Amino acid sequence: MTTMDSPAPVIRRPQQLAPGTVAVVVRLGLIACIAVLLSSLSPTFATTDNLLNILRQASLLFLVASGLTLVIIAGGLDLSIGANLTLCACLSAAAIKATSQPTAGIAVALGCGVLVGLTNGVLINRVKIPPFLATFGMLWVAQGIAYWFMAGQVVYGFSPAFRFFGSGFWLGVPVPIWVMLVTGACGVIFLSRTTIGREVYLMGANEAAAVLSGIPVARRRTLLYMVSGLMAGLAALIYVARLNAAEPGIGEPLLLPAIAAVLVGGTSLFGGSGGLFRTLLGATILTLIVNALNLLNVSATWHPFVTGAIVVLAVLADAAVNRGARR
Amino acid sequence: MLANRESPDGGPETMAVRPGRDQGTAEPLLRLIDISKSFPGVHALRGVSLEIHAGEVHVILGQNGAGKSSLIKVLCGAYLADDGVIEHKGRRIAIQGPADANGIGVGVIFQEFSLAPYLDIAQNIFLGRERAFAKAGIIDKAAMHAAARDVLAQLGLNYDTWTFAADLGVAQQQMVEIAKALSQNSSILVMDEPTAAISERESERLFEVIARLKQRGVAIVYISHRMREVVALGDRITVMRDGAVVASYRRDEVSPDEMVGAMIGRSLAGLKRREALAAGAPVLTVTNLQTAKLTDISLEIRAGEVVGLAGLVGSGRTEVVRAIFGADPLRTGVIRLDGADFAQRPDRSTRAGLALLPEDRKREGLALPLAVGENATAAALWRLFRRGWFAPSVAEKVCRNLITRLNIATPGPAQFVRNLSGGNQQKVVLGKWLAAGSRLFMLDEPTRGVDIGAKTEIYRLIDDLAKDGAAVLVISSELPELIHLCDRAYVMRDYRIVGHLGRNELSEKAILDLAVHQ
Amino acid sequence: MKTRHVKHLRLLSAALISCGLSAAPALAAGEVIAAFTKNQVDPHFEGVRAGVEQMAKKMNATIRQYVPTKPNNITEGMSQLEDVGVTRPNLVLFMPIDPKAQLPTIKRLIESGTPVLNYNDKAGDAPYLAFVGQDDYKLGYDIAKMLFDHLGGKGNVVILEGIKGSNTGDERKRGFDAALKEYPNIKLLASQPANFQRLLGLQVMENLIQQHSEINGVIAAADASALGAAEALKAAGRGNVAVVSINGVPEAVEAVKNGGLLAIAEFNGFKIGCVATEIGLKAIRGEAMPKRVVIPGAIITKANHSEWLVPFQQRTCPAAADYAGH
Amino acid sequence: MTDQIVHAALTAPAAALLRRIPGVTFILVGMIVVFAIGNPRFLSAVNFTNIGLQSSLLLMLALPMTLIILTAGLDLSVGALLGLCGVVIAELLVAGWGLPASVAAAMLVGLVAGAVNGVLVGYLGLPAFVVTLGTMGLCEGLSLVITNGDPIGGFTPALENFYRSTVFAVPTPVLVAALVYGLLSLLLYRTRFGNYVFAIGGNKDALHLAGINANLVHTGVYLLCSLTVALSALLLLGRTNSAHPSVAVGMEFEAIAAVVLGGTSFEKGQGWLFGTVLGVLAISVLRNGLNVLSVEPSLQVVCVGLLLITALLIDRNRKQASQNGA
Repeated sequence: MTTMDSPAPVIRRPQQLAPGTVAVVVRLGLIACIAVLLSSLSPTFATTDNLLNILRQASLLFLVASGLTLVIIAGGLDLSIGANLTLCACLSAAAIKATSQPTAGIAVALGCGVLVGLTNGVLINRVKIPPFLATFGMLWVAQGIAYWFMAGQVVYGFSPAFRFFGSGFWLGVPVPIWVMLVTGACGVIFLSRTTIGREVYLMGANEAAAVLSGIPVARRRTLLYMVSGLMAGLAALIYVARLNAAEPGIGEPLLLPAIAAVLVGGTSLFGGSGGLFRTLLGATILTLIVNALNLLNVSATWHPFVTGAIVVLAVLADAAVNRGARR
Repeated sequence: MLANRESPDGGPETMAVRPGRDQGTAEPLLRLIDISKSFPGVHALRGVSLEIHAGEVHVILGQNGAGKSSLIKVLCGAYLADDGVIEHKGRRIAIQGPADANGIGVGVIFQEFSLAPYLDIAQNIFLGRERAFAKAGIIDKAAMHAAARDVLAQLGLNYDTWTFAADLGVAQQQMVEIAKALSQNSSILVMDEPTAAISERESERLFEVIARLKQRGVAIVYISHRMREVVALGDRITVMRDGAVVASYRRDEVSPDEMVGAMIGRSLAGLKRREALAAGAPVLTVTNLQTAKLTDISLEIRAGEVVGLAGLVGSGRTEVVRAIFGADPLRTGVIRLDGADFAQRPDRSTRAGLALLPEDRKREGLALPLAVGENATAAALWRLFRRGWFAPSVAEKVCRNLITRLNIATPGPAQFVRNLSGGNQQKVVLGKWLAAGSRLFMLDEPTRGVDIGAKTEIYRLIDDLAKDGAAVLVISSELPELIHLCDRAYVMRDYRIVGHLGRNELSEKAILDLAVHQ
Repeated sequence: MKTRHVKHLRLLSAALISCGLSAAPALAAGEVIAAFTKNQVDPHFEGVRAGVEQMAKKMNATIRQYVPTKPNNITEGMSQLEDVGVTRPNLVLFMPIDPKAQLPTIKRLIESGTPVLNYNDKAGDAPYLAFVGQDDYKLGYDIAKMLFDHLGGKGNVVILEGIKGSNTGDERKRGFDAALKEYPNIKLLASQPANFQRLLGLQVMENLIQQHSEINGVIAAADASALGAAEALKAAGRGNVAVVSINGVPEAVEAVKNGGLLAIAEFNGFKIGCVATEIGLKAIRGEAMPKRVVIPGAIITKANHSEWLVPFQQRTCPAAADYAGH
Repeated sequence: MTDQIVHAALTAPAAALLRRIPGVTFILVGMIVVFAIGNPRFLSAVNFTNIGLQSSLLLMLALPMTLIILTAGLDLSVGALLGLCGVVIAELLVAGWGLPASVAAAMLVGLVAGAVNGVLVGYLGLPAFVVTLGTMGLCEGLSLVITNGDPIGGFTPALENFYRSTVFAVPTPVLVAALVYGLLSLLLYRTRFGNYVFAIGGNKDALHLAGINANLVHTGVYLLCSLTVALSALLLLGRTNSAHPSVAVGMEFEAIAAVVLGGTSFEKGQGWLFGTVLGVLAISVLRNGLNVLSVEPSLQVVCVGLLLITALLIDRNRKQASQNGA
């Protein structure tokens, strides 16, 4: 029923900032505040090494969260990213070991990720299973295949050429950070400068309207789940290269932090709003907080609590901003 | 104020307004004085005064967007009036929420259904009033279903009260909605177009019930734009236009023509029936189309034609355009555009030049959280940016052109579309298809919830489209609108096309005779 | 519509039956042993499973493996114990995920007449056939001491703990602390949980590196965390920091060989699996067996590492008699 | 829905009745047949007890979750809250508060969590997923902080004795879950509150227009869920005999899966409380049966995923079939 959604009263600020801009500014401000506070409290915080360290940890989280961000903007959800990452990592590591060709591993990781994403897309589009359950089911399937494939072993020891992606430096900056910046930039361009990117927002904001505007929503959705899988595959490569090993427990602990990074960044689960730069900020904030707690010698048992609090605060703040914008 | 329309010149001054004419004969049950309500961009109600008497049917007459629905919402507590006074039995009261309205005995039969899909009929009828059947908090289901059957029996209905609302057809849902309102034993019963979706037989039952209620002293506010019902039922008739009361009569002192005159008003009086154009080649031909619901639909629309698709709410009109557009799967049938087959999928249809303006603008037409610009180019991205690269500057230019061409009242493309008035929102949906360069426009209730100003502009636009050689299919529940706009019309009943009316055969009576099962 | 259902059901049951059949043991003569491990992630448990399988094959018994679907999931581990009670194997080899939680269930299993042998982790006080495992406290103590001696009795160290509340993790930590007390010039900079995980080991170490400019040694409660920490140290250009751990899975031993890790206290899942199976089987076949077998753990260094480089499947089970009496 | 099925059973043809039954029922029956063939002991009384015990806790979470999903929401915090309430009770028992006071404290914790979820979702209209994800983090974090990561044991054995007791050979936890089912179905199908739950998911505005404080009812559903979870902590403590901060994390996903398996939809307030019982049983029977048949551990993981997908696939096909047949 539409009777209750009474239009808001006639107040309009002339130079109103878009809520999206406000969200980004607030987050940048928060990061700046924490940074200022920490550098006054701990001399080691503001060192280049520490900042690069934070960014490198954030970059791994960002990569997992980036595909998820696209899916969430389009109004979906992907719970399979963690297990997908595990599966990609295990298969690609085995492929590299078997062929001693890093390229084989890269192909396997990306291919496997895309395939899992495609399956998600088909389950959601064709079988009409809600994304929550389709991807939850795939989580178990992918995890199970990874267990079966690895049979309790760890695949380890890779060539320096491959490990460069995870632990190398380029121009003094760790490669994962470059990967984050490049994929982030590609993603931002994809979302803002391609028609498909614009369609992602439309279908997230109102799927029925998007369908009736001639947007091939089902195909776009499959594409996004495939991109989400692709990013899981890419993240898997970076993880394997970084850890120099692949084991079947690698991805599962990453799911909830990735969702948290998206939400803390300010992408709404209602769909239709958000962006990759915000997820980058979200990942940075979460990493920064843990780093801060460590530097301040706060016990590690507090980390989940603080993370939970940050998620709640971010959601409340965005709700307040959006309410303000609606008036 | 976003609205840039000039207010309709002088309606209230020139028409015979006789409010409170019978004052003194009886104390009204409910009196509304100078009620006003505005939303961003539109004054929904401007100083509306109304008297509702016990034992009378007070018909409120007006076109789409005249303010009838807003008035009801104020009455039932869904909207809070910005200004004005409400008196109940001479005592000043405030209606601040549905509970207040219930407190003074206002019951409403909504046009948009207020049923919960997975509650059964009995539970829906007594939603919010279960206490009557509860012992120690536990509902006596048998008693509740018996009571529900009693209420339905008053309407001559024999529904299985255990059926979920979700499993009912539109007409049945409407009847349950009526039963729900009846069961409240309201002293003031508001009915918002209760016959829009039901058959003649069911309507007759309803009128009998209304007569009985009148005898019991219930005050009835009946909203309709069907002249036959107005004449048959109304003791008192108030005509609204553009958010204001323009005339108020007793039944015996007014002719239908006079009422139509008041309803349409000067602003539309100059707008005579659309001139027929020479029809061109067939643009759309549909042969023996069949879907899960529809049977045997065949129709043809030619270039330069405006064709109507009439029928009661729930007769399958929306399903036809959805099927043509490819939004619902076909079972059998051939749909040709310019004589050629095309894939029945919304994205292909869009590229082939079809346009669909959906019935429910907010749910299916617009992405409300997004801006005007994003919505206006939603259907045209493929056309504007053929290589897939999006250029904000191009999109903005296209959108600004549309804003000018359609006279959309908005500060700019960046404005959120939810902050626009209904009429301007509808223009954005239309603009979406203009930008897409469509040639066949299927418009499902194009003027629903739209004010008079925007309505005229939409009529003019439809005329322009036809003149430019586009084909237009219009669905409307408002028969004068269909007659005004269309060169000819198909009439539907029970998911079939039951008749075709040429330009000279088109009349309210002819349409209703076909649409309503005799 | 109906035929479609039937088709679905048929497909499903076919799938399930084939699952069941492929997993059902070949009807070999001999006893059925249910072997519990904690997860499918840590190679240590793969070592245990390999040892159990090899010895069972040798002694003509059949093994059924039980591992929770979610790593170290307590409630799942309990359900599996209950379910094993239904299948009534001849012998249960049991390691607790959480001794407190699982003790009552295991007691009822024993009461119902199923012999249970406790291996790998101590599982509280119950009438087990025997305990076969290693002394986690001593492993922790030995490896910490080895590191401190290597550092010349002075320097800054950090500890990467295991999962809090697990017997293994807590005992090892106790061993580290005991050794620490004996070396007054060794300064403990930080002790943080790394949950036996590689990624956590890496990230905790990355953060500790930022915090502390001088770290001389790292003690990790398990190989995975140690390997993660070693990666972090290497990436930060502090490859000279001595890292020690406990376990000795082939990957870590290779790191010892390459100098990535200084030393490992041997916690040998393969041997535990072999010996536990042998003792358990012999006990239910009526031989008198020791109640408690503690397999000593060597310190694996560059000098003696080659024995542990062999993959589990290619190793040969030791005889239980070698360890009886320890 | 129960009413509708009973009513259909009395009045409608069998086909209509069949259409109302969720697809998981067929899978459940199929699994029971397959498992019984695979191992006849699957049908033993002991195993039924196992399935009952293993289902009861999940059922305690999934039943109130059904109500939340009927309001088109979901609650991710139940697992973490269950852990937190367990920790609170255990901690206070150890501190000597006595059982009633400790349980009251846990109820208070549940009340606060439910109120936070309920107000943010019901009154502010925030997405339930996000809100409850946040409270999940808070609850899990809080229990870690309270326990410092260590499990708490050594409190009164009364809880375990209660958990292990039976009434006429039926385990008490099963009776407790049945009681909760009875109460909730009374609440859902025979009270005003129940009607409003369906109405919130189906048409919240209609409820509002009927003069009901729909937001309050909406909040009440979350409160009800959290309070049930707080009480369930007693079963958890009885089962695990100790309190672990993160023992139940992840159970929320299984609870949600069980609800949806049972035919409750995320939209329109469509659902069936008894379906949730079937969904929980399907998950428990699958896990139990795979254990009883000793299916390869990694295959067990895959099977859980396949169960979810297959059940929804069947429902989808039946829905399509019935639409096409209509």
